Amino acid sequence: MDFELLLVILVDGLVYSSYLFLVAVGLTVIFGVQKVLNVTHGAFYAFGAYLTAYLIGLWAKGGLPDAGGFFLIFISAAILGVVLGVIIERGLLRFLYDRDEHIAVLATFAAFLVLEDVILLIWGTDPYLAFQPMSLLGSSEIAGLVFDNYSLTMIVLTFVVAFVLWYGLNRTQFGKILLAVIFDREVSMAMGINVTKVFLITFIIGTFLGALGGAYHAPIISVQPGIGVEVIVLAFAVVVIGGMGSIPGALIGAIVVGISRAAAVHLFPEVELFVIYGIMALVLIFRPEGLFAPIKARKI
Amino acid sequence: MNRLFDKTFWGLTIGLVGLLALNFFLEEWMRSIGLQSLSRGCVAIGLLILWRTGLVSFGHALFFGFGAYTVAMMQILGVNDLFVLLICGMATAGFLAFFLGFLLRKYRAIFFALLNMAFSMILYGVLAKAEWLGSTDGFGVKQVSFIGMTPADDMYRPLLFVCAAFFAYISAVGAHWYLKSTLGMMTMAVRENEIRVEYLGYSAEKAIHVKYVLSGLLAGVGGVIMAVTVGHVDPDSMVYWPVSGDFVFITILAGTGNVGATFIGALVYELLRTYAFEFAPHLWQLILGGSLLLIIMFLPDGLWSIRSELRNRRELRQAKRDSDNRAAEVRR
Amino acid sequence: MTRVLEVHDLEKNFGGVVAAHNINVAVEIGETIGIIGANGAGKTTFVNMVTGYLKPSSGRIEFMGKNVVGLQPRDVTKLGLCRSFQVPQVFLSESIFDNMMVAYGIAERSGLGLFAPLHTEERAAKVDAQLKRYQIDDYRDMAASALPQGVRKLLDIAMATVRNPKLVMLDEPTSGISVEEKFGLMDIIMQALREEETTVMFIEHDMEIVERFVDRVWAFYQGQVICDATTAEAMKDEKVREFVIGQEYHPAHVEGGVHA
Amino acid sequence: QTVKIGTPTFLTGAAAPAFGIPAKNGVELIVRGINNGELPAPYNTKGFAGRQVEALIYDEAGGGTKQVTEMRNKVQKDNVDAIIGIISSGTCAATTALSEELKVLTIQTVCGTTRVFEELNKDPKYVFRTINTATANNVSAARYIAAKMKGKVKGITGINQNYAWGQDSWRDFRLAMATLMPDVTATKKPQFPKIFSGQYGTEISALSRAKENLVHSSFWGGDLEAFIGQSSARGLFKRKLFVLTVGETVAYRLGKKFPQGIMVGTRGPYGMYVANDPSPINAWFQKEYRKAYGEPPSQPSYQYAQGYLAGKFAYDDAAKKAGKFPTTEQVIASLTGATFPSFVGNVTMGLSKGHQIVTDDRWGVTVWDDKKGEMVLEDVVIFPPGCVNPPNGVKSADWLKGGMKGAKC
Amino acid sequence: MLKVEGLDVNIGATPILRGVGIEVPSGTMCGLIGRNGAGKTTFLRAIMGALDAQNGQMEFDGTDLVAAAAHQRAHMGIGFMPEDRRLVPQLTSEENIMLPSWTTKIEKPQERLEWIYELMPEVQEFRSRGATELSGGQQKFVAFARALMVGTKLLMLDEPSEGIAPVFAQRMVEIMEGLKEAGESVLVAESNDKHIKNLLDRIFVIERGSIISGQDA
Ligand SMILES: Nc1ncnc2c1ncn2[C@@H]1O[C@H](COP(=O)(O)OP(=O)(O)OP(=O)(O)O)[C@@H](O)[C@H]1O
Ligand SMILES: Nc1ncnc2c1ncn2[C@@H]1O[C@H](COP(=O)(O)OP(=O)(O)OP(=O)(O)O)[C@@H](O)[C@H]1O
Ligand SMILES: [Mg+2]
Ligand SMILES: [Mg+2]
Repeated sequence: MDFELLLVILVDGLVYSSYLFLVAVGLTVIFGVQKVLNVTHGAFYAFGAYLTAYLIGLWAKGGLPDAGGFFLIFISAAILGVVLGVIIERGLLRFLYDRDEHIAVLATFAAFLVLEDVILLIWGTDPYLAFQPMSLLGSSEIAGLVFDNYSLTMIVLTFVVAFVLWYGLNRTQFGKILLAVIFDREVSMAMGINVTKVFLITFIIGTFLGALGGAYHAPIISVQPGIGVEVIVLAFAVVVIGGMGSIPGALIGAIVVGISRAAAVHLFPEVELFVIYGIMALVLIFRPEGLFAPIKARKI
Repeated sequence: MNRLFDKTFWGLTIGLVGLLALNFFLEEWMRSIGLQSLSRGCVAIGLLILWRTGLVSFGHALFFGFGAYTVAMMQILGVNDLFVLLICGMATAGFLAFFLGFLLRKYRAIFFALLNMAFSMILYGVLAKAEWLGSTDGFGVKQVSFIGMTPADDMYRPLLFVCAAFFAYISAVGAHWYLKSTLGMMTMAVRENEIRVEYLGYSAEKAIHVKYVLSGLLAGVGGVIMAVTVGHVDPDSMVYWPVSGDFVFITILAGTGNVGATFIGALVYELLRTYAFEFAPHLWQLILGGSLLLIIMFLPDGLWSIRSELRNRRELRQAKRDSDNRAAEVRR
Repeated sequence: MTRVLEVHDLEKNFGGVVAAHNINVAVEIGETIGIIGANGAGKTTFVNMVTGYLKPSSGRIEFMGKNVVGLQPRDVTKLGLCRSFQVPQVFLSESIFDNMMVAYGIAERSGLGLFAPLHTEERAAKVDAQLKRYQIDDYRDMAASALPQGVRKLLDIAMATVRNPKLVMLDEPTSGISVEEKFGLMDIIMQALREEETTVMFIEHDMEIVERFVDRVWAFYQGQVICDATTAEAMKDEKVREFVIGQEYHPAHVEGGVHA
Repeated sequence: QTVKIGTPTFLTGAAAPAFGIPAKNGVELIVRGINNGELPAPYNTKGFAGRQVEALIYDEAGGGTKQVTEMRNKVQKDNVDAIIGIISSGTCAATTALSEELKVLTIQTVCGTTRVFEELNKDPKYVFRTINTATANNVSAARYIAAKMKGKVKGITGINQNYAWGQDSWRDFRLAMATLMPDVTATKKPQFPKIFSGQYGTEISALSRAKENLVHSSFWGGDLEAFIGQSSARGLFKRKLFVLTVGETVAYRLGKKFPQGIMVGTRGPYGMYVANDPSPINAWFQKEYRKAYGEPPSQPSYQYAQGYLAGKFAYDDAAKKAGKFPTTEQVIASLTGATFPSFVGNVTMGLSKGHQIVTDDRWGVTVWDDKKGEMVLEDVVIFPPGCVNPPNGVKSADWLKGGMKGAKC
Repeated sequence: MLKVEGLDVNIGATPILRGVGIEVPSGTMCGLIGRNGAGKTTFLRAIMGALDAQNGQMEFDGTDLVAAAAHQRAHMGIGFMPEDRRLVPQLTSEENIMLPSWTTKIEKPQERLEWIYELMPEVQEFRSRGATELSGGQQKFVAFARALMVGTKLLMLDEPSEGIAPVFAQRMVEIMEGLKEAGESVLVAESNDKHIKNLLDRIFVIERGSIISGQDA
């Protein structure tokens, strides 16, 4: 096999992996802490994309420099993280922590349906385009092919996000406090941890990450109704492959899927559609809890 | 034996008789709503069995779709009798559940739910992609015969309704009896404590497997009814994940208290959707989602909890009356 | 053949922790064995291995002459080796009655019989009799989650014995039970089990209970059996005193029936 | 008394922006025109056969099976007199039998699958379609390439969405090319990404590396916009020739960002291809549409409006013949095989026993018009109906495989 | 120090505690003794804010506990050892012990840790072992130490000697003796007061959710 093709598969694969990771990581963070499989994640993604595209549109209309787009991406995600995060966590999730985990999934599914239509009410059905940041960065040539630099920055962003989260969870006190909260809320409270605050903060972080996924993709896609639905299923798959609640798991899962998919597209386009579910089924057969399974407490 | 013929059994039987009587008066669009409710109700019973075990499937559209597609494929092969189609649909869905069961019985909680979804998505992918399976367009389903009989045009759908009502009735009674059997009571046992089940000498996984196959069979029945009712099968409305979501929605709406309630839940869902669609053509998701949220928040055990709520209130009132009486007696 | 259980060279490690090392013990029919040992000595692990919940790193376990290593708990249970748990394993949201019904249903049925209705008059009568024997019939219709700890323990044990096992292993039957109740509870259990002629083995921290109900003692320390002797001998054993009982134990007080 | 018309179109989901909403706009405009008698002759009378038209627009999202239920509800519960609309081929395929069963006049307006009249409903009575099949679209694309790009095209490859529309489009195009340019090879590895995936980096790499130099795509809407954005950034349009069979759906919106020198199609005389056509009905439509919605009408607006024109023609004609408000049967009789005036000249229900329209099809290449500030087309070729459709009674697939015999070009 | 009056607590719809009132004066060791299911755990959990009080007052050091959020207890210097230990499995023993010091402003936590290790040298032995690698009894010691870390003013222990081998139980008592000498206020819930009887200054007997007697030992 020729070396160029391998290189192209690697680059394409990593770009797609970055996409998957950014889309999935917020989901895994929230699941890891709150034990809620948050379907509204898809709506966070959509909101992120819409707000960014909308703001970039306004920005461009105002004749401001294109570079501001990058600033808007992070601002949008941050605003949404706080606003949506607080609304959903305070308004919905906190009533569900004591209930069955399936109920929480369904409640967030319902909230997702509602949010989808809220997007429709705010932004209408017209698609939004915000290519400016992508055009700004130009392109480079790798292995005889042109790649846009914007997609390549996504790879960098992915590793930055993954590292920051991993460090935060494993090497900081906040991370260890989170572990305690994850394990047992009542005891955590008894140990002086403000669980309500911790939940709110993680949910805001998770929402921010979901919105960031959408915001960062806004410049390369057409932002239109329905983009959230596609994302949820993909994100679920990645998270399940990696082990639910595990950040390194989400990263490895995304990379495995991304590269396999790239190889499939180049070599056997027919199987592209099945790559992700095929990998998911395989992983689960051999490692039922995903690649990175959480530690369990003893039962008897 | 009269433990089998309990209140629920008679309730279901009365329901069946009522439906058959109603059949004479229904307008055609209502009959269609009824047929679809019966179909989705069957699937939801399957989910109820799993739910009582503490398992929720976000992918039962897989078996539903298998049942439905079996009808279409068998018709291509020239089989056209409803009863044969039903048996085939159940068989294919059941076999699929049987094989997948070997893997899925190892999973619990959210993993079970998601893995089911993954499998349904794989089937969705195959159907949407394979041209010989109709791709996204799917297949049309022709009118069926009933044990060789082909009724007159205006009798066709009423007769179909009668059959569907019977299938649903048998499914519901069967499921109800099953839930009362030793194996059925194990639903609760497995949900509550698998370690204890193992140490009582039965494999929790095996118990789950049986339930999984049953729920697959029931979803197959639902799929067959749906395919014949609608006259068309396609992947988007038969196996895509929101379809599975609808089934779970119905299960929540109805509550897991009683198999009969499931059909009421399915009917309510069907009406809700029809009217949401009519009155808010582009905001119907908001209405459906909003109702689901309200149910989860305020009727945690579904419609069935209205009943228990009423009963509680009655009992409270009764208790109050009793104590008042007693107080009165004492005073006297 | 009078041996119910024979264990040869049993070993078990969890990572670096040695939970069982070189365990060689045997139980005769009709005996009552008490397992004592400090926390973390490997008592529960031993029971877990014998009943198939954990697979030993190496070694052989023979129950009624049959090697049971590698069998699942359910298979071991069917052979007639049952157990109760340190933390009672019951169906929390169901009533005691239904707990027992299911237990009997599973024990008595197999194959297609499992599809027959669970509730039969006959079985209900049996359940009620068993509840009476364990003196928990007062709680018949209470959800297991609302039961006092002691009753829950009894239920756990009652559920463990529905198959009329040849050997039952009870993991700390009296832990979390108040002093006043302990003896009464053990009386109930032992009497019920003796009626069925069951061989009993239980883990216990309270030496007074051990003294009173047990023929032979195994003392565990760091995964090893440091003493396998009659109760009286074991209580005098140097190592047992050092690692398990401590200095507090004064037999004289027990005989007096009061404690300091 | 009114004539109630059920109109399914995508109000939610990803097909709404490119198809559903423009279609809905077209319907609202044409219904207004019809009800007020604003349209130029011969449609300058009010309503359908004198009765006001009431359009019940409903959502087409959710798959064919769901649409069967919705149509049944519209007919049996809301008592609509006819159905005019339908975008997705899946919906057309799913509902065609139902239309016959319910005996409801149904004019399908956008869907292109040949299966409707060639497999599912070979003897149609109540179902009509007022748009060319997808086959015509791809055949005319191939004819355009054969006519204009001989020697330039070395091989064809494709990127199409992985569902019936994309699969059919690629197959028809490949077959037509094989007949018209037999020495041009077709790839063995066409790309079929999942619909609505939005992220095409890998596919773009694969297409860039492909040795074939012409890319066929039936992408539409958001997928197409994303694909164009990503491909532009990666210089794909500089490397390859492109034929976008329904590219017009996004050309107006993208404006200058839409690449130039690309072949785009509209599946007939609609949208960009007729933007400057002076026929009175078309001029009215262009003017009023731009006035009402602030943008030019694209193909779905035209196609839905054309369905309503067919409806008006049939009702009016049947009323004239009957001397009173017509029955559905009479309306059907009037529409079957009819030739009626549409936006740019007459169109004919020429195929499938008079139930399937045949129109001309047009192809050209995009170029930016600075003066108008709009993308326009140059080098346009108009292919007459007989040139891109099979003769009456011949199945499209057989016709394509048999080398398109009997075509009248 | 801790003063509770007329406390009613329900779990779900079931009333569990009815009008419970106790007082733990500063520097004393009090016992809450009752059979299984009497409501000891419920009472302690209610004080910790894990269960809502239907009625009644709870006051600690002059602060109203009913109004305070659950996590505030630790900040006030109340340490709690739950009945079933509940150590965080991913953390080591020492991290488990240090956990409360990360969120509350304990002065010189390192010194306090040293003091705890002095009090219970056995815990120091497995300080770096993961919580899952400990047996039930070992975990109990760690949970005890963890409670001690925050419990600068009041320590509440739920059945410290349950399921503990006699050697360990003795150690537990010795440790508590040490605490008593150090002047800590302690509230111990036990169904079995055999080990600790001699240590207690005051004994409250609880039965079926009500205090039936409360007297100085
Ligand atoms: N699943 C497990 N994973 C890791 N270590 C374990 C596991 N089970 C037991 N251990 C370790 O094995 C040793 C023995 O544990 P075991 O539970 O058998 O003790 P025990 O004698 O029953 O103690 P106790 O009286 O406290 O119940 C302990 O050090 C424990 O930490
Ligand atoms: N979730 C619950 N639902 C209903 N009743 C409950 C629940 N939890 C506890 N109870 C009941 O509350 C009462 C008091 O329980 P609690 O745990 O406080 O007792 P305790 O004195 O700590 O007993 P133990 O010595 O067994 O720990 C018991 O009768 C118990 O059955
Ligand atoms: Mg133990
Ligand atoms: Mg307690």
